[in-house]
Amino acid sequence: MSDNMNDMDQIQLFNDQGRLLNAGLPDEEKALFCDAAPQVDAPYRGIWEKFLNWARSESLWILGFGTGCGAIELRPLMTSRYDMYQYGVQPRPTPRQAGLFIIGGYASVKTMKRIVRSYEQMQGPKFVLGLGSCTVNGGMYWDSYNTINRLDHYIPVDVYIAGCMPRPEALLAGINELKKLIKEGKGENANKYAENFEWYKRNQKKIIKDWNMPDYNW
Amino acid sequence: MSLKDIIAPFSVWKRALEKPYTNRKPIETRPGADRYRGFHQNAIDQCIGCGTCEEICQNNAIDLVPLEGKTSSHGDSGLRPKIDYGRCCWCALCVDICPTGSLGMSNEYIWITTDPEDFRFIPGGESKPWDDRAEGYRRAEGYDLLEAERVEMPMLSFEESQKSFIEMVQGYSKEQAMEEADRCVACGICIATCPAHMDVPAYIEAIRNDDMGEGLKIVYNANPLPASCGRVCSHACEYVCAMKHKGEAISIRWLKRYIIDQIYLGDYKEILKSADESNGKKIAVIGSGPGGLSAAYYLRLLGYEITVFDANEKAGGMLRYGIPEYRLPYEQVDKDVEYIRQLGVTINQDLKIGVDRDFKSLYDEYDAIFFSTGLKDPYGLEIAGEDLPGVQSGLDILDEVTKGKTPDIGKSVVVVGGGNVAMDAARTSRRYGAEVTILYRRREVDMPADEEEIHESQGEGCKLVTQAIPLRVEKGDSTRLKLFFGMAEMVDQGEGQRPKPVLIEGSEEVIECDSVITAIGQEADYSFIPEEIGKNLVFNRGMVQINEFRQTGDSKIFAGGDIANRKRDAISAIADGHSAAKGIDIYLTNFKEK
Amino acid sequence: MTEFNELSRQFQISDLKEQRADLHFFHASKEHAVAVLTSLKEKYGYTHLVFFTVVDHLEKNEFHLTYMLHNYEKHHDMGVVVKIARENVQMESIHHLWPAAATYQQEIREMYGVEFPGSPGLYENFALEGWEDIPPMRRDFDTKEYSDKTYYPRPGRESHDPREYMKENLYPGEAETW
Amino acid sequence: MVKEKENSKFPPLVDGKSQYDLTSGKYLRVWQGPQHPGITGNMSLELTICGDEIIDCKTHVGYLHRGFEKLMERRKYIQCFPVVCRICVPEPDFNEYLFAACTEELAGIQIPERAEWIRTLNLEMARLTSFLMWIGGQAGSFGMGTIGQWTVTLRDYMLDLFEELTGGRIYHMYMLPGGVRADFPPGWINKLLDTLKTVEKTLDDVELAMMHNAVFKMRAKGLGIITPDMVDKYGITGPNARAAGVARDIRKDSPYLVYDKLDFEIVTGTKSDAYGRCEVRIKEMYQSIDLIRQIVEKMPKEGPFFTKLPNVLHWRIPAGHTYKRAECTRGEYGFYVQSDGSDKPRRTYVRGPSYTHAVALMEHLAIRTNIADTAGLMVSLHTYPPEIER
Repeated sequence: MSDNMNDMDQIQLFNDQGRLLNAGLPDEEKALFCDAAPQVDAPYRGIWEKFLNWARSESLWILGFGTGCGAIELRPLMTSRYDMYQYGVQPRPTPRQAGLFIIGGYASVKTMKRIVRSYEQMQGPKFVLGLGSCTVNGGMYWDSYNTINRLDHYIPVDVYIAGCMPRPEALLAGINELKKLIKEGKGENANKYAENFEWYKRNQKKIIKDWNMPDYNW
Repeated sequence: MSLKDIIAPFSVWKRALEKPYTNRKPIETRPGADRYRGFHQNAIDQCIGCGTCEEICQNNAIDLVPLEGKTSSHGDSGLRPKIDYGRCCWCALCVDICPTGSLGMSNEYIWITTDPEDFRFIPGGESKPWDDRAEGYRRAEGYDLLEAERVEMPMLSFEESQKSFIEMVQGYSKEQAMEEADRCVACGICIATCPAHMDVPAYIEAIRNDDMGEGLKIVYNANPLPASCGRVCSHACEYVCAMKHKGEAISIRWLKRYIIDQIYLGDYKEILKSADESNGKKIAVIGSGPGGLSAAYYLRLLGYEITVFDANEKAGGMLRYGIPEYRLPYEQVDKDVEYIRQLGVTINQDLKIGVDRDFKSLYDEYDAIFFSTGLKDPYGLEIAGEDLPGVQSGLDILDEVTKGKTPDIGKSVVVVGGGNVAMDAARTSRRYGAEVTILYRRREVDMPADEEEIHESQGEGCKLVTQAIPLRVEKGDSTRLKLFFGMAEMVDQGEGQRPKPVLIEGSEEVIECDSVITAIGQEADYSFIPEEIGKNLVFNRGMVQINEFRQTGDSKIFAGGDIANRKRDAISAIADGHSAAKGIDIYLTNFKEK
Repeated sequence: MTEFNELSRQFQISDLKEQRADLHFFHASKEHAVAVLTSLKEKYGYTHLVFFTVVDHLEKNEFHLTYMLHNYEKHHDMGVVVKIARENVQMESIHHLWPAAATYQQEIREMYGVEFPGSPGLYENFALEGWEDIPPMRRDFDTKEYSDKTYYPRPGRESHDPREYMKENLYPGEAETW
Repeated sequence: MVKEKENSKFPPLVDGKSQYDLTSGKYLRVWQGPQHPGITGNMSLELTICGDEIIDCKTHVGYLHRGFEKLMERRKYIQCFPVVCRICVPEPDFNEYLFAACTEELAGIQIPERAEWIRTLNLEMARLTSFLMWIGGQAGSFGMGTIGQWTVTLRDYMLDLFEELTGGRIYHMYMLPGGVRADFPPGWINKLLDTLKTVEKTLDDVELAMMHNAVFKMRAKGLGIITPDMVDKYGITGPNARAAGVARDIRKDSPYLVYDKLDFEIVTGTKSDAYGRCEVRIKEMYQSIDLIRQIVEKMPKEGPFFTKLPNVLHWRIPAGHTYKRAECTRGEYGFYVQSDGSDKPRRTYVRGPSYTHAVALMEHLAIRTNIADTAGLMVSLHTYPPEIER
């Protein structure tokens, strides 16, 4: 987690007390938002954590945010033909209720800002599924001035699914893979985000030029 | 609002009785359609690594990488496509355009990973579950992005061609040349195979751009005899062309000829680079065939003073005296030679080294010597009666015709041999009205002559008898001679060896003819090299041994062409001349007297 | 083309070109463009603004503003091309003729930097947000270069040119082009 | 237009825009989208409300801006072909057709007759598929999730057909300059006709459950009225205009492909409100089914489907420019392609119908409607954001 970050070192995120600066907010709004950075939640011990992981994996609630073309294959999943409810998956309208964020392919800078905000608002443990080529290495829009190339530079990604677009079945297979990971206790990316918060935040701020939201939204 | 509006919605409750749409196990039960564009497959041995897939990919998803177990060889770059599924959009244009048809897509579509770096793989090179899947996207019949067939070359009909020495191949028009040039996928696989490593895709691109000057420049970078080469080159390039896997190779040779035909000799000066200032060093070139002229040209460009010595009346060597006019008109040889002469190369004709001038004096007078004297002495048949009048060598016939004499061949001719000289002699004889039979020891596929020469000779009415071994020649009754020959069978010689013809005992046949023309190969004559210098040179089965700079055992002497090169064609001799020029330059620039 | 002939008596327009029987293009001077559009709309029944966009001709240092109008009675399209120099470009707004034109003008301002004084919402973001470079649709903006330096393409890719690779492997020391 | 209420609590309108003072505390500004279940695709509305009534609306787009037009400047003509279909995700075929048609016109290529029929069939299937998706959204936005379950599943059956024909579910990449990529697979036509029967049957149920639903009628009638005089002003095309009684259909007015050989009438309505637009669209779905059947019947059964192109790796197209349009589900879809004689297009402009519908028109219609109705209004205009910002 180090490449070409030198030019970003001058961006200051914290003040002397280790609180977030929230530099993008107007002064009168600063008091309205929290200035704490995210914390790592240590897992519980033994069987209890296993039970929790089982419960988490069997009720994956998707955030209903169609960020890119991938959203089009989410819609059939919600219908009776594929019936994703049988896998314990259902869409939720708000980040507060959702645990799984499906990034539907490419993310333009403007959407990336909303993705970051929605992702941070989700409750941990939270998981991210990257759909298609675009989230891996830019995909079809590898040379576009307005889409990111690598999603894992901005938010941690649990599972990638190949395709453009991946079919609904591939999406389901991806969700099954994610369930397996969670049950094995490997779905720790919310903690990874908290641990490497500065790195992620600097990457995000490098591309999102008008940062007019709190440094950490929750 | 009516009552219907209240009741109607309830009527669809009937759907509750229908069979549910739900698929309980979608992942397992729904394979991709037969045409589904899923993950890539590549028949790795069929692929030649031409990189056309990389060229057409708009996502920059394909890299060409070396693959273990694959090495570069003629017609195969040794590279294989590696696809980045962080870029791919599954459009299958790479599958559509693949000239070899090795690339395809399976109908597999599920690939999940936690590590994004996994999504790069060499289809066919790394084992994947979908490698052997038969279903999946393939280019459909009736849809093709490349043209498999070449533009037909306008040619004289055989009835017409066998009546005169008019050039048979008439050359492309502008439209035809552009259309043919358009077929090229510009992979550059041919460059390695061309002995002179001409930049073929670049001059083909010049044709597409209709920029003949640029084309001429590119051609002359590696080949100073293009007017000749564009007609009679053995075109090794066309045998490895990527398009040959799809259909017919690009007519590389005739496209080169097209460029040269478009430009007058007088305009060459303005287009091509002129020779450097003279650097005072003198070099002797013996033989004005393609090897000698090529060395002379490139050395002259570097500023050396070149003197060429040639035993014949006119320059060009075998191009002029060994190839009949209907394949290579003399004015085309003149065009090539004339430009080299204009550049300041002195060519002394009718001067035979070892007879008119001593080799030793050249050795002492010049800074370096390049000789490329070619193979002039034909092999004999070594059968009884071969010294009867009427038995003559093919080369002599061709030589006589070039010199304007009418050869004495009579009304019926038997040509013995299967090489280009045999074909040329046969077809030349046809043009003097003789009935021609060609005898060859092996099968037709074994014939060393160019395919089109064999085809055209038959088209012009030459009869081909294969697996026929001449036994003896006798004086004929009604005709001048009688040739007895036996039939042969092909005996397998084990792997890697070509089968050998063995005479079938007792099978004897006879042809009555006026002439027997032998064309079974030639050997070199080194008698002009005096013993004291010759002892430094190493000879190996009649050939001079040389290093990569075409330098012989005597560091001052360089050699090339048929006497040093097993390929024995004009383009190899030209490449030799080019390399020798480079070698001589290095030798003279870096050489210090010990 | 009667419309063109009649208009050309009044306005500086030129270069009528028939692309199809139902599609013509002509050039109009910058000063007369809006007047031409107005009479096309009011007098000749070209009531539908199909689109309005810009083509950048960098090597001629020109922007070609292209207005496409459609006549529903005759089912005919008329493309009006206005050439203007690329520096400090300003053009009269046409939002008074078609309210929807304001959106086109907003986008053009963002993508090409052409100003339309008076057009509502001209300086608001359209597709981009926080854009700091030169307007991206201009031809002197290199999108690949920008993407490479901004969005970290995944490293570790390497490709070989077949001809170079074969040269290295098959004839490394031999004579080549001088 | 909603009638101006007496003694209105609303601020005065000037040029169709409300004059209000946010600091007065009377008004509230809320964002709907981009992360909102009531929004189509990825876009957002910035609403200023008074109570739960909207007094000002501003559309924000650009969340899906990928810079297609810029990317196509860097790509050869054949390389643009896989790119264009991504411009509109739910209905990619019109992009493919229009780009191919523009390229063919500029290059002077005539495609085989059968290819034209296959293209028409493909476009009509795309229309039906897209409408099936839309109807789910329209019903869902008024709380009728069941209909979405039916029609999106039907759409999936259509996608299965597309998959078998073209090799792709969403992005078909089938119509390329020169024709189409493949012929029908064996038995496909029968499958298509069977699926059409299923669609027709469900559509009848949709009419009962939706169009004759008292709740839907009450909410949709009078919502977002488009009057005929607004049509040219806002550049409104397609069913949105036709519902207002403006009989304009590009398939009829300037026929492309083989539409002149097909028998159909322009569907028009009497009043373009959300309900009227639904009626027109459902009629057009039946019409589309009918057209597909006609095509299957009338098309030549044999023949080439692709014309030989010059080598696409260095295909140069003579300088020139053209504009082609087609009637897609939302209205006029158009491509403007300019060639400068090189192997890459100099400029490609995509005219999506949502461009005017979702921005200027939506901003106008949303005023004085209810927050709860914005989703329904938005869907009734049938806008797809990716074609707006491209």
